[in-house]
Parts: sequence; C-alpha cells; structure tokens
Amino acid sequence: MSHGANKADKIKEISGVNPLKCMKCGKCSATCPAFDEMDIKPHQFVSYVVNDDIEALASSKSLWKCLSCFACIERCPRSVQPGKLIDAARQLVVREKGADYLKADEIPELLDEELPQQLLVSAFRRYRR
Amino acid sequence: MQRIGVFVCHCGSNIAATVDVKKVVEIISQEPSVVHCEDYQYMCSEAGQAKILDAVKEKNLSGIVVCSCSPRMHEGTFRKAAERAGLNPYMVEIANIREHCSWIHKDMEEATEKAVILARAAIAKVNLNAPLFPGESRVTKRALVIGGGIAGIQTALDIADAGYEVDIVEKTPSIGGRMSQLDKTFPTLDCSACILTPKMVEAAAHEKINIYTYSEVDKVTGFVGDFTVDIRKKARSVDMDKCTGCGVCQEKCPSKKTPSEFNRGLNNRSAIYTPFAQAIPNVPVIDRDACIKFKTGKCGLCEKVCQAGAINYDQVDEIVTEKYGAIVVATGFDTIKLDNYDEYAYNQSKDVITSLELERVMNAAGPTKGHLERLSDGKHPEHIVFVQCVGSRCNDNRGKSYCSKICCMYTAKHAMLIRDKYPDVKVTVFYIDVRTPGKNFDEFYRRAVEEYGVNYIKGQVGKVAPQPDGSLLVQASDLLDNKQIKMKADMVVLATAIEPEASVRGIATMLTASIDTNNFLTESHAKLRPVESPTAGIFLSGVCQGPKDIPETVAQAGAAAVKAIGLLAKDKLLTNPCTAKSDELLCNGCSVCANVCPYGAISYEVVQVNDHGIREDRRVARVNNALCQGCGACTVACPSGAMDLQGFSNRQIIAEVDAICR
Amino acid sequence: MSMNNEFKPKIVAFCCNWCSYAGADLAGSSRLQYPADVKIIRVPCSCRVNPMFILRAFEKGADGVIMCGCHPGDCHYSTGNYYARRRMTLLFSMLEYLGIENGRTRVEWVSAAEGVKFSTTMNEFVDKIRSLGENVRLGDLRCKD
Amino acid sequence: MKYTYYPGCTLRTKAKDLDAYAKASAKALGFELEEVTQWQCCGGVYPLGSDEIATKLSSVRVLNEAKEKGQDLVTLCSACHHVIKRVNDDMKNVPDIQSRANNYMKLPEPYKGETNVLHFLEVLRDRVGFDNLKKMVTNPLTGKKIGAYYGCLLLRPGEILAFDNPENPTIIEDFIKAIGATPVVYPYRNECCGGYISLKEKDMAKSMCDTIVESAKGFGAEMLITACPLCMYNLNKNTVGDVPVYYFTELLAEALGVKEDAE
Repeated sequence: MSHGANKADKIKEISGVNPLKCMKCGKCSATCPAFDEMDIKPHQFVSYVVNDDIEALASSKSLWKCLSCFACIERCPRSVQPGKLIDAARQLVVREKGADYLKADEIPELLDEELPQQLLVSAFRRYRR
Repeated sequence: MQRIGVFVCHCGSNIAATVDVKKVVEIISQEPSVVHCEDYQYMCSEAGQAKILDAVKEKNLSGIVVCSCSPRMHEGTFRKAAERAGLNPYMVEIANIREHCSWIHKDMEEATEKAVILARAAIAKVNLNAPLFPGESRVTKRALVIGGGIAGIQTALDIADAGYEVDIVEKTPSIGGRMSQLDKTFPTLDCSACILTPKMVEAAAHEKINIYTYSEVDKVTGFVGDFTVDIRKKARSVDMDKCTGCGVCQEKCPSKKTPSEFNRGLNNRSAIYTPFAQAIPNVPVIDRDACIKFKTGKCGLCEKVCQAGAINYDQVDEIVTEKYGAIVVATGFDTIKLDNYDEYAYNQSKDVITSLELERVMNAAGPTKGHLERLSDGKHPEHIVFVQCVGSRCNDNRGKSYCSKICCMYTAKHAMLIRDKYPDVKVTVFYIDVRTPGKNFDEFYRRAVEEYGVNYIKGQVGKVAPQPDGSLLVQASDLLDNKQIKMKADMVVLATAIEPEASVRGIATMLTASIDTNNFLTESHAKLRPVESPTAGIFLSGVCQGPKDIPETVAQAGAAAVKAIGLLAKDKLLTNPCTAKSDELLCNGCSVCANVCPYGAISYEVVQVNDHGIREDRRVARVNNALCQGCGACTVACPSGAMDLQGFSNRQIIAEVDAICR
Repeated sequence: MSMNNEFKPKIVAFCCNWCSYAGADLAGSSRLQYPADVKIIRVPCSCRVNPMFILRAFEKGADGVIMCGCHPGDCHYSTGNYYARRRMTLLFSMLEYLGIENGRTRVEWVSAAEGVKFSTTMNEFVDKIRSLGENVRLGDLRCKD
Repeated sequence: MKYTYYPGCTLRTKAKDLDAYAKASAKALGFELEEVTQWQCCGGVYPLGSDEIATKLSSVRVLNEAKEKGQDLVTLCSACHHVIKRVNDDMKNVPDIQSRANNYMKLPEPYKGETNVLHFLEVLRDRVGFDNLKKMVTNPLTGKKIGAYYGCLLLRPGEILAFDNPENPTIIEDFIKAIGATPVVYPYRNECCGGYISLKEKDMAKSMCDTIVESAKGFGAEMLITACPLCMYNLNKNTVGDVPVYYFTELLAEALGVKEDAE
C-alpha cells in the first residue's frame, strides 16, 4: 500500500493537481467526449488517486482513451482538472513500465497517405516513453 | 511605576493545551512593576472577574493585564470589572494569547515563549497607561434604511413600530425588491405578491416611515448616533404630488423598446414606466436614456395625455440632507452574469434561462402572462432540465466560492409548480448535493420527488447544445449510474449564483463598513453579532450580509431593527476616549494635522502659553473630542511631535515594540 | 540542525484594529498556523504607524516589520490607509538605502474576513525573513546582551 | 511588418497548403512571415507532466529567437500554437521551469517569456483588423455558408491561451464575415475531433467527427474551415464526407485573389 501511496504522490506531483479540491460534482464526466470508452470515468480518477488505488488506474484502458481535449480542465468548477491526472497517470505507466501502448512495429499498418505528422508525433508522445 | 496585576486565562483547554500557563505566571511574576500574577480557568467568568476585584483591593493595583482571548471578545468585560474594582477602565490591557498564540501554534515551548512576550508587551503598555474619561455624544432619533426590498421594508416597519422615524432609500422607482419579482415562495407556495404587497402598503402608509424611491445615498459623514447623509432624489420627471397613477402616459408612450428590468429583460417597457402594477409609489418615472423627448426634443406625448399635468421634463436631481442615529444596510442581491458559462448556451439560446427569469415566466404579470412556454418560439415545452450550482461553489475564477443557499429550495419549488400545473411536462434536475436545512424544507423537496415525480439526477451538465430543430441537447453525468446522459430538452433553467447588489461596494465605502472579498458586508462577529457591522451604528439586514432566503431575511431584518432601536432608545452615547491630544507647548500651529483629519476635528486657537517662563501668544491645534474618532493620522503627520493619541500613545507603542524585540 | 540553533527571527506586525487585527483573530479561530516569530501590535489604524516605530523596531533588533491595514478604499477612517501607504513607500525606500533589504519590510491589506490571507501572508513573510537571515543593519549594539 | 514564423512539422509535409496559402495571403496583406532559422518539432503535445523540461526546450528555442529579433512569433497549426503558447506562459510565470530551462539553454540572456505568441488568426484580428481585411478582399465569397471548426487546442485552457471565449468563440466567424461569406454557428465547433486517437481507435474518432459534421450540416453549413491539420484529417477521413473541409488560409487566399500564387 505504501508503494501505492508513493505513486499517488508522484501523480499529484507530475500533474500539479490537488485531488482533494474535488467536490464530486461530475462535470468532468458530463463533459468528456470519450466517456463511453472509459472503464474508469474521469470523475473516478480523482477518487482513485485520493484512495491511493494506483494499480487499478495504471491498468485502466481509460489512460489510452483520453483525448487530452481539455474539456474537463476548462469546465471543472473546482480547478481540479482531472485531465491532468489522467495525463500524469499515463506518464507514470510509460515511464516506469516501459509499457508502451503503441509498438513501433504496429505503426506501418496504421498509416495512410494523408495522415499528418502531427498525429504520429502526438500519439508517440502520449503512448510511449 | 504602576502596580500591575497580571491574570493568565486557561480558557479551559483553548489556551492551556498549548501554552504552559503556570510557566507564564512564573516568568511574568518576576517582571518589574508586576505585583500580582495568577492564572485561572476562565477569567471571563464571574469567579474570574472576582479575582481581579480581590487583587485590586488586596494589592492596591493601579493597572491590569489580562492574558486571554482577543480584546475584540472581552476587553469590555475586563474594563467593566476594573471599574467595579474602583480602577479607571482604561488601565486594562489585554495580551491576546488565544487567537494570536495558542490557536495558531502547536509547539508548547514556542507558544509559551510567545505568550510571555505578548504579556510583557501589554505590561510595558500598561506602565504608560493613564486614566481616560469618555465624553458624551447625542443620538439623533431617526434611522436610515438603505434598500427597499423585503429586508429593508421589514426593518423599517419594526423600527417605526417602536416609535422612531425611519427613512427608506430605494434606488429603483418602487419598493419591493427581488421578492416582488418572485412568483411563489417556498416552502408553502404562497404567492409572493400576496404576502409582500400588504407590507409595502403598510410601510408606505406608516406615519413614521418616509420612503425615497428612485433615490440613492450620495454622501455619509458623522458617526454612530450622529450621521449626516445626503440623499440624491433622482429626477423622476413626474410630479409625485400631482400624478394620480392612471397609467395613460405609459400606454401612449411611443418608445417601448427598453428591456424591462423588472422582467429581467425578457420583454420591453415604455420609456415612462412604473416597474410593475403594484408599484409603490404608483408614480412612473421617465427613463431619460430611452425617452424620445429627452433624446431628440420632439414627442412630449406623455405631457399631452397627462390629465393631472404631472409631467415635468425640467425636474432636476434634488439633494436632501438628513441626520440619522443609526443606518441599516439592506441592499440585497442580483444573479451573477453568465458570460463565463457559455457551455450552458445561455447567450446562444433564448430557451436557456436563469431561475429568476423563470419566476417571471411563471408569473401572471410576466412576459408570457404566466404561461409556461419557450421564449424562442412560444411552444409548450415537453421536457425542462434544471441545472444546480451554476456559478456557486467554484474556485475557478469563473464563479463564486460560496453556496448561494436558496437554489436547492427554489428549484424544488419550480419543479413542483411546473409538474402541478402541467402534468405533461417532464422535469429533470441535475444536482451535486440537495441542501435543504430549514423547517419543512427537506419535506418540501421530498414532495417534489415523491408526489410530483420530479426526476432528480446526481450529476452535472457539461454542455447544452442547441439543435437545428430548436430543441436543446443536454449532455450530463449520472454519477449514481456512472453514465453519461444525452437528453433532449425544450428549456434549460440555470440555478444561477447570487451576489451582492453591485451598489453595495460604494455604500460600504461611504459608511466605512467592512466588506469581504465577495462584496458581502462583514458582521461584527460571525456568531454573536451577526447583524451589526464592526462600524458602530451600522446594521445589516438581508442578503447584503450573506445568502439567505425570505424567512431568514425577515428574521435578520427584525434583529437589525432591534439593534437599531436599542441605539435610538439611548439619549446619550459614551464616546471613545482614545482621541488625539495636542501638546500646546510643542505645537507650532502648522495645520498639517488638520489637513489629514478625516473628521474636521482639529481647529486652531490662539492661546497664551508659558514656555519655560516665557509667556507668549501662540496659534495651536485643538482637538474636538466629540468629533475625533481616534485614527491617529494626525499624530504621524505632526512634524513637531505635539500630537499624540490617548490610549495608543507614541511612548506606549514604542514600549510594546521594545518589549517584543527585547 | 538542532532546533536550538535555528534562526528565530523577531518579527513585528502592526495591525489595524478594524480589518487586519480582526483578520488575525479569524486566522486564529480558524486555526490557520503561522510561525510564532510574528508578534502583533494593535493600532487603531494603519495611519497610526509612525515610521519611527519601525525604525525603533529595527534598532532594537527586529529582523522584519510588516504593517497590515484595511484594503484601500475600505479604511474604517476612510483615508487612513492611503496615508499609511504613502508613508511606508517612502520609509521602505529609505530603509533600503540604509541597507535594510526591501524584503524585511512589507505592507499588506488584510480585511476582517481574510483569515486565510493573514496566515498565508505571515508564512510568506517569515519565510522571506528566514531566507534573508538576521538583520545586522541599524541594530543598536548597546541593545545587545 | 515582419513576424517570426514557426511552421511546424506537418506544414512542411502533409499540410503544405495551410502554409503556402498563409504566406501568399500575408504578402497580399502587407506583412511577412520570416521562418525561424533552425526549428525542431514542438512535440505536438504540451508536456504531460509538470516536471518535464526537455520537451519544452524546442519551444523555448523558437521563442528566444523571436525575442532576439524583437518580433512577435506567429504560428498556424493549432497544436504548435497550443504548445508554444503554454510553454511561453510557463517561462513567464513558473519560476522553477524558467530557471531549469535557462540552465539547459545557456542563452546569452535568460529567456523569461518576453515573446508575444500570436496565431495567424490573431494577426488578422488584432493587427490587420477584420475591417481592413474586408476592404482588401477582392473576391468575396458571397453566399457561402461556412461553419468554423475550432477544435480544442486553440481555445483551451482558456486562461492561458486567451485566444477567444473558449465556450462561445467568434474569431473564425468574424473572419468568415470579413471574407464575405456567411458564418454558420453550431454548438460542437469547440468540441474535440478525436485528435490522435484516430490512430488506434478509429471508431471513437468517427463518432466524434460525425457529431460535429452533422451538427454543422444541420445548421446549414456547406463547408467547414479549420486551422489544424489533424482536425482536417479526422474530419475528412472519419466522416461520410459530403461536407468539405478547408484550411481557413485557403479561403483567405481565394478571397484575396492570390490563390494561384500559392499554387
């Protein structure tokens, strides 16, 4: 558990977010365009961090579904900004485990002619170390 | 050298848990000039005060230091005790070892050390204290109430019923305030006008009440018991004495494009208007910004149709100067602007409205004559979504940090009224928490759910998207189901945060009444003096002090009235003796002090002085103790060091500095 | 580092009776911690603070002096804090000239409702003074033990 | 008037149009975009952890070059704009990042966020002025009903990007009016297109793009314009494409009559 607690602290540090500011209004989950694809919902991210349950977060598929569109960050009335927690959790996973969500050898088949560089760069930055 | 007694209070465990009280006594006993030192559980208790009396008698004390809570709590208590013991009450000083020490420190050694230093500073000060004697000032037996809403009306009625004259100053053309805009009230669903209008009429008819509508407070001078106030009666352009209130002018007025303030801009009014049918006084005003006569010089139709000859385009603002003993602020609230909340599409869709706008829509005198309909196309809605906490409970620079307190209840009311009158309309409420403390309040909310079938969903709305077909798509969370919902609605009602009426800021400045970061007026003590401003003679009524509903407002209005009556009932007030005093031997008559004095308390006179045997006539400053409020601005401005402040003298403060830096 | 050797600054805070002293009381009743190094002197208004008091404090070994008053426009005596502000601006620049760093002096407006601000301000100020270390200028050597 | 210009990776490859039309238009409007001498990719994503420094350095380098030239920095791609503007804010307001970044960079003079970062649209609004732009239009796109697609990166976080009202923006609508066409306002113009997610989760991106395009179409839009190559890709690729999507610079060049110059 102490290991989990350390990780929770790391997430708070990376994200710069204080999850205790959350008043559990659910506006993040109301606003999230990727909500239906997520197993752990944006508002739950906050309580998982508060409760030090980082293992569950780390294995959540939500990490890879968040679009980083900042809608929850923009609309959060308490400045908790759950999107930053998700970004930080994803960072923790790719930094520590080397568990890249995007493998180099799967890229060629994902490409098409018009695909802009920007997309690849963004995906690399989010999915990989 | 004084003979000082020091009393160290435990305040139960409030002080004693962090400050080693016995050790403080032990150290302080050694201080020169301290002839008595003891500790006690509760110094403010009867027994604690008795200890002061006993010690003064036994040890022949000339000064007292109490190490206890803030002087703002019990300075008065201990001064009275000293007086009973035969000492001058101003020979008492308080060392604040609770709020400024035990409550903010955890380490006992540190806190004890600090308590000793604070006690030493107080001892150093008392050593230089001199007996002071308050003067007397008169009380003008008349009260001013600023704001003519339910809070102001109730306060005025209560003061007037006690037999004192009261003036109400209301900036809009009619008294009635926000309550007059409401359709029904919770938790009993009385019609708001039905319970408010009788009070308005009573106030207008009361022989002790004088109402200035369409008027503002321009200037306030003076102090408790003796305020002088300039009231600006804005030019109404209608003669109050001649007008019969027939209303023909309003019908005939060709300029009818000004958004009605009373109907929250949902429809328009004429340039000459009374805000609503039951307005008091029932005398219209001409809005000069909208009036064609004032804009172009042509028209003048209202003058032509007025049988009573009451229209007067040449009227000018009039300043009335009155004296008051007490002032009650009852300036009320407004809803916040929603420009920062465009995710709810308030500015994009006419069918997204605030709750206060819904009151007007539901009201028979409102823009839709009380029919529930969409403001965009007049269609009967099938589904209405309510969103709670819009702009309340935020810390994001967009909204307010506080709970607006009334929204949960009025939303339940709205939902219930809609379901009652239009059972075919579906009503959904998105809430974060439902807060219903209050008599019969939770029962009221439960009725909305259980009897009227209002669908309460725990979650928030993230976006309201207007659809091409004119409906609204509401995207929200359902936290208990862990789902994101997209539902079609015909209207969305936003429970918009309330904030103090914007004019309160200027009024507070004029009254030198303190105000918090949200522009709510600060009460003297959050729990024990909730209707008094820290500025003597200023009282608080209604939402200007904090969010509250009608029953609470009326209760507070009565409490503010009682406090004002308590003041007006006195013939004389004791003045603060901590006033400035000029040493005529040092004064060179330069006038610098008079220039910085905000009260005009300093004048000059020529006196014969004996300066080391030389007699000469000199121009010297003289402080009027009745006017001086004891700020001390003059004492620092004085270049020759002649001016000093009694009770906070240069030597006293320097002694405190020395004791702290020792 | 042992606790005993730790630098414990002497800090004098002048607080006006109407706003800042009440703000300090609120910080207390809300249990908002700040270091015990701060000792408060109550004055009726910030305009009562004579520059002489501040000089005296430094002379007697204070490491920092902070003055708190009502927010501009909210002075209980209408204009007192404006005078105070002007006086302190002049005094602080003169003090800097004498070698007393600007960080050792501060003016802050704290209302009666701002307990949090009072405590944050004091924490910041104490941190600042700790980083500046002991005040050696202007101290009257005769005052030393 | 000269601006330092940062094109970014995509504008050199798949989104050459966005760049070429902008340059031609700038010339017609009387300002010059002077490309940063040696630029690297901005990273496409604002660093995900507040503790990251290395990934911010590319932006700092660009910002510092503009500062040394005494020019404002202009961007076109939404992602570059987002990243550079936010890094600039860090350099201005976050002392820790400022000092760490400067320690790495070893610049002759430390960079402290002095550069003004402008999106090309902001240049049009705040420097050229939409009223002036309107006067310079030779070939107004009269009668065209155009939906602005903002996406998320240009607008959020609103406090830092300070580009427009993040929930009800008007800058592209005003631009559309200036080039003589009719803006179509629809509620999803500031909702995400799916962004990079379309690489691995095509269905997600598709449903999001469908919502956007359907809404725009519903309100009568005949075409959409955007400033972002990734939005462009997603809107084209992931919807049943009967609403064409253009870069705003293409319509600008067309309205100014310089489209051929660019091609």
